[in-house]
Amino acid sequence: MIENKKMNWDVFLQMRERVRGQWETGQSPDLELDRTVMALKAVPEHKNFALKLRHAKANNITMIQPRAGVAVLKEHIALLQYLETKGEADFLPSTIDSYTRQNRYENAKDGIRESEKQGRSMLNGFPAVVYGVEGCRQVQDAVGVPVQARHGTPDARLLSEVIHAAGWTSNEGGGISYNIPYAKNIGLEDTLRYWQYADRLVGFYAEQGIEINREPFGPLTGTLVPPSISHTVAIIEAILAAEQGVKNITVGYGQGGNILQDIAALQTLDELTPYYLKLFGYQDVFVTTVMHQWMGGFPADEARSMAIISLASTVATLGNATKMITKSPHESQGVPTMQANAEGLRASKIITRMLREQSYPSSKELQQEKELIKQEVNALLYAVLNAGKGDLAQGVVKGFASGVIDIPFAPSEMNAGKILPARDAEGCIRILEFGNLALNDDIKAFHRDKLQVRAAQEGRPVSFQMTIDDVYAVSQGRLIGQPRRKG
Amino acid sequence: MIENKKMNWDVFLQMRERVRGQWETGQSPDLELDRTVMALKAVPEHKNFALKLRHAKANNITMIQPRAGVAVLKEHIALLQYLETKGEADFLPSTIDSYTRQNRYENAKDGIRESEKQGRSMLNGFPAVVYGVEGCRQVQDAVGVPVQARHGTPDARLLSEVIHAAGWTSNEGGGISYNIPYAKNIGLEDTLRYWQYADRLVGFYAEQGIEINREPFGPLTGTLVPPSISHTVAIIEAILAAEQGVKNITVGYGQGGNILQDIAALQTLDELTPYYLKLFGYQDVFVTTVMHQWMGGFPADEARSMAIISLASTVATLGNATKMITKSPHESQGVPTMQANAEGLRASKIITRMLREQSYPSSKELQQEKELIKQEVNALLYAVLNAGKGDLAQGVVKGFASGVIDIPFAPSEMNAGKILPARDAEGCIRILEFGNLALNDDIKAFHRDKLQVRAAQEGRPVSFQMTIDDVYAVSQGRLIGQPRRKG
Amino acid sequence: MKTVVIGVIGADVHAVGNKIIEHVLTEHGYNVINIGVLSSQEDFINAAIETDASAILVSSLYGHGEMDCQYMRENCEEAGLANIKLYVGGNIVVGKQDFKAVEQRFKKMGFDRVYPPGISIEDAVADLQEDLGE
Amino acid sequence: MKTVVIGVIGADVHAVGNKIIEHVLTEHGYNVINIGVLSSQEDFINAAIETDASAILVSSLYGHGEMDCQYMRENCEEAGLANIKLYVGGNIVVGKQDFKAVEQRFKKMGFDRVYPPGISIEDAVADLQEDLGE
Ligand code: B12
Ligand code: B12
Repeated sequence: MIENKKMNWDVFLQMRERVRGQWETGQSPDLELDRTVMALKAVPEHKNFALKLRHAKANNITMIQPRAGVAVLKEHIALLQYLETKGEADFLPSTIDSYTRQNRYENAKDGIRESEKQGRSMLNGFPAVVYGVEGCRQVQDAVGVPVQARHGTPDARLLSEVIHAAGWTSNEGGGISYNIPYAKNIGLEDTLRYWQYADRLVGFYAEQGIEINREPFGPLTGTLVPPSISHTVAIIEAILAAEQGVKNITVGYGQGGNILQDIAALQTLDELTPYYLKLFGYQDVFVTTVMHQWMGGFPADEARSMAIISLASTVATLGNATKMITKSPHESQGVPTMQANAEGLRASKIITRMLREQSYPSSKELQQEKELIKQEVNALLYAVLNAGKGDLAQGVVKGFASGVIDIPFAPSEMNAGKILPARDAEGCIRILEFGNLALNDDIKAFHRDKLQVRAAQEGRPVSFQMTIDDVYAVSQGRLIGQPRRKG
Repeated sequence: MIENKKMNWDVFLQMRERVRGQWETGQSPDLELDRTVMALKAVPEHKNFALKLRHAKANNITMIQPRAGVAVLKEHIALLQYLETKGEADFLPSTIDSYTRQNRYENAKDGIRESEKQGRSMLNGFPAVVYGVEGCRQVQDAVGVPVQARHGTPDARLLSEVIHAAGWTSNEGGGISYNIPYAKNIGLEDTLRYWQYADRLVGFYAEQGIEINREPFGPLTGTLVPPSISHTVAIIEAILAAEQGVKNITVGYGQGGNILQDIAALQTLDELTPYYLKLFGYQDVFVTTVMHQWMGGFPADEARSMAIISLASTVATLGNATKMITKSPHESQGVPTMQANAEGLRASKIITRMLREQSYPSSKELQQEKELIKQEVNALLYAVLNAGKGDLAQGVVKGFASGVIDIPFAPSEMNAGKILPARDAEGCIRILEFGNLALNDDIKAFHRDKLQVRAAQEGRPVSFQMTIDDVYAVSQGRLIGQPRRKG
Repeated sequence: MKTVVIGVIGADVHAVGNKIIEHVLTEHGYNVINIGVLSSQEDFINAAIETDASAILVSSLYGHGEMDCQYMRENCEEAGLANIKLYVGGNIVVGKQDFKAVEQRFKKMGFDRVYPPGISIEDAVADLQEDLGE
Repeated sequence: MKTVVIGVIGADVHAVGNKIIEHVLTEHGYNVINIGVLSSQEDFINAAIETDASAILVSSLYGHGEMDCQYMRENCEEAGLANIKLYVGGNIVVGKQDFKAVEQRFKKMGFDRVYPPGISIEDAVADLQEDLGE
């Protein structure tokens, strides 16, 4: 039975043997722990993700990071170098391909071969495990800023081993956030354990004096996720990571679209995460926030997409996010060219620079929205903990099963999938159908009232059709979905 | 001696004869007033600028309008049609070329010929007077939204006659705003009189039941203009126009860069203009606001330019501007292609749509900034009126001469040119050198303190170098100019 | 009532469009068999056989569609689904590519209809009606 | 101390760059004669003659530069300014054009140095020093 307990080192080491056996590159002597520690200690400060985040937060700067990854190593390096020089990326990613995410390394290997043959990437990301420590180290050495693995991998144990051994000082993911949006029928017990492993590894390095950053994936399904739900997941994953010894955590949030709600979300995320970490007994965890530029469907038009990217940058900067994950004008079309990717970065960067000294003043409305989010997070966290009879990891398994915590539009069968979100008349994301979500009646009434106002304005009932309209809205150039005209 | 007095109709008619004689197209029988009234009455409601603005304000929508104009009529029409269909422009302009602005119609005619020969526009705008009522009517008939003349013409009397006769229902400009930033040694007495004429014409049409919009040019030199200064000019021009019988006025403001100051500026402009109009006895003037996207130097990079365009759109929409003048990603390079122009429009449009239902909440900081602007405008207006011994038009002439009202970076010798602006530590535009500007000591001290904070942060004295750095800053991707490194 | 099988092929987990397609096609009167995300060709084919479906609508969003869809027509025929309509849509290749070329590649693979990004399911209902009869 | 004439040619009123050019060149030790905006070729030439200037820096921002600068070299020579350096910069043509071609057109007209948009005056000081001596 899964528990929120620091993994015993011997158990870890035993598991590690099996993990290294999952694929040929796991056998590399570069994965011996004495070597990996040496490799990580050799990473210069400016290429350490965790330390650069500390610097950014101290100076109140919003840093930018793209998504990027292609099948062939040489191309991947060229891509990252381009994004660093022409896109002014503060942090670099290596977005991992979907076969690797599903541990289908053989498929990934085929994908590399096919890509080399066709002269274009047939994979939607960089197959880090297939390239192994050696390949990933080439990536690390080729660039001047910290590198992170970004993926969506339920079982990222081998991947985590490989990337850290290569000197990559950050890893995205978590037992919930890389399961519910990214899998169909993998149990939460399993993914929680896989991610305890990844966190324990980072905790081990922390014991060796090496600070590595971990980032729960904030946006979840990227589709109309109410802030309190993604916050709850982020905080839970932060706590689970802290238990394994992680000291540097970035919690995330996907831009919702209503500026005030987004600022309230970013501020509460930054306030609640350290608060709960301390409450659960983890005193010395350094917390930063990351905002993801709009994670739902983008418009096909590049000019419109650039506008959304810039709006997102405005929100992230005013909301004091420490980091922002950028999109590109090709978002609705496909994996961007390096040029399009850099365009998104440059647009983002100028906004973060121009607004660096500015802030979003406090107001009654902002305080109310923050208060609402805090109450909701508190209720959800309490319900999860309660479901686990005091154990958070157990609570996650039981809580998702019963639906006291529930994520909209998720593919996973572990998720109740009963709640439905929709926008209110100002574009804030509210909840229309609660399923078994652990919110009290006052809060539910608040959501319903808000949606009722919109429904009245639009002369239609509150219904799933609203949700659908909202899912399409941004790609059609609106925030709030319009009722379709008849005929 | 110029006075703020409604022009006597006979005086107007006499002047009109001379104006029509300025150039051959002035002789057209289409300029007989009975014909022009008929032509304007035939303009359908949806193509009437003034009425569409009323509709926008009632529905709290921020409408968008580009700048656009080329030398050859056929190309100009194609351009406007493209911006309407591919750019979703709510209003269309015809930006007038610089020769026409200086009444150098012969040069403009040469420019058309040369453009036809070279197959590209050699003029930076549309030479409306050379094409006359007939040509302008073709423009009006070719598009589905209202058309406005946008220029920078100190003496736009003939131009105004021609465009209104052709059914264009809005005209930009004013005796101050189309002199000080647009001329070197034309007297304010003259330009005030020229614009009294243009306003009187619109006032005449109002008497015939035809509502025509007038828009003082808000941004002035577009370069670090403190809001209170451009507001004062806008309000004065609104009053002068109202005296001549204008009933539908759009006052303008150029985005400054600090969001809070910009919102404060837009709100105060919308509050103060009707307030002063009523105070001066004009009860039935309908007022709207227009925000100009960043009017200073743009970055060379198109992605960065798109970001600024989007940021501007965010501010205009949250600030409830009724209209926004858009820029293009080619801004720093030259007059945009129609494609680039439409890109700017589409980016602008999606932001105005996405944020339509949102607002910028009130806060202590916002109220303070608004209060400051109001106090300053009040002081400046009072000083101008006082300089004219109670006559506003006289006051303008005397006030600019003495420098109690003063515009930074203006080419005109009528302007004292003594004040220097610079940004404070948050990026708000403040005043560093006051010259003779009619602000009291408390206000001056406030500005100086604000600049001192920045100076201290940057470890340098408050100086003109700061102003220069600020002039360059946005084109270099910052809002606040950085001290150059030595060497 | 015509039966159609929908799902998302390969290692692809994009679930949003899939849920909406189910809703919209059901509203338009189809009997929708939704096999969900992470579905293999076999899953599609088995579902089509079991339910005697008239069409299979393959979604692929994540970019590996070209590899995941290889030999799907052949596999259908082998399984005895001789006349079934095969549609594919979403973001079916990696990156922004010339759609005409992409369409050809997928038609060569035996797909009857191929949709570019940005097409929503509502836009395809007319095609379905034409191909399957109202 | 070398004397240079600066100004903005034609019907052009863009004053900001002009004011900054005056300030920066003065700081770099030049005797700057600024004839301001809305200046004709004659204004430039007369100022250069009167002050025995070594160079004329023409600014044109508004797009009509190509027409306003025609025959400027010939007019200088006619007025007896045989060896004067002629620079032009700003946004000297209408629209975003290939700069190489633009440069050639202006060089053909007799300009010694031609600057694209986005060059600030600081970037040109080295050229001045080279052409006029420190
Ligand atoms: C939301 C989203 C996610 C969410 C998905 C959550 C979930 N589980 O559903 C998350 C964040 C988890 C995610 C993950 C990834 N994503 Co994603 N994602 C998106 C995004 C932004 C929106 C997709 C969406 O929901 N749209 C709204 C729905 C309603 O529209 P739709 O999906 O397009 O479906 C409609 C139509 O396409 C059409 N349609 C679909 N199928 C079919 C079939 C037929 C026959 C017909 C007629 C019509 C049709 O009808 C549907 C309803 O109208 C898109 C980009 C975009 N479109 O803006 C990228 C995008 C699809 N993702 C992409 C990628 C690469 C990934 C990742 C690999 C990596 C990453 N970027 O992190 C992982 C993949 C994980 C995996 N193994 O699959 C790429 C695919 C690239 C490509 N093809 O070249 C895209 C295009 C983004 C990009 N430009 O890079 N993603
Ligand atoms: C501010 C501005 C205005 C203000 C000017 C106020 C004033 N009186 O000064 C206002 C609003 C009044 C205005 C009006 C117009 N403008 Co204007 N304006 C600008 C803008 C946004 C910034 C110019 C600026 O001040 N830059 C800051 C200074 C410091 O830089 P700078 O002027 O480029 O000068 C530096 C360098 O170019 C260089 N430099 C300049 N000259 C020279 C010469 C030499 C020899 C050298 C070495 C270097 C050098 O050094 C300078 C200092 O570093 C530019 C676009 C841009 N750059 O983003 C358009 C722009 C110059 N304007 C333009 C136009 C068309 C107009 C108008 C005709 C119409 C309109 N759009 O409304 C009118 C013209 C009126 C007239 N008769 O001249 C166009 C010109 C188009 C073209 N060339 O194809 C531009 C490029 C905008 C555009 N893309 O359409 N404008």
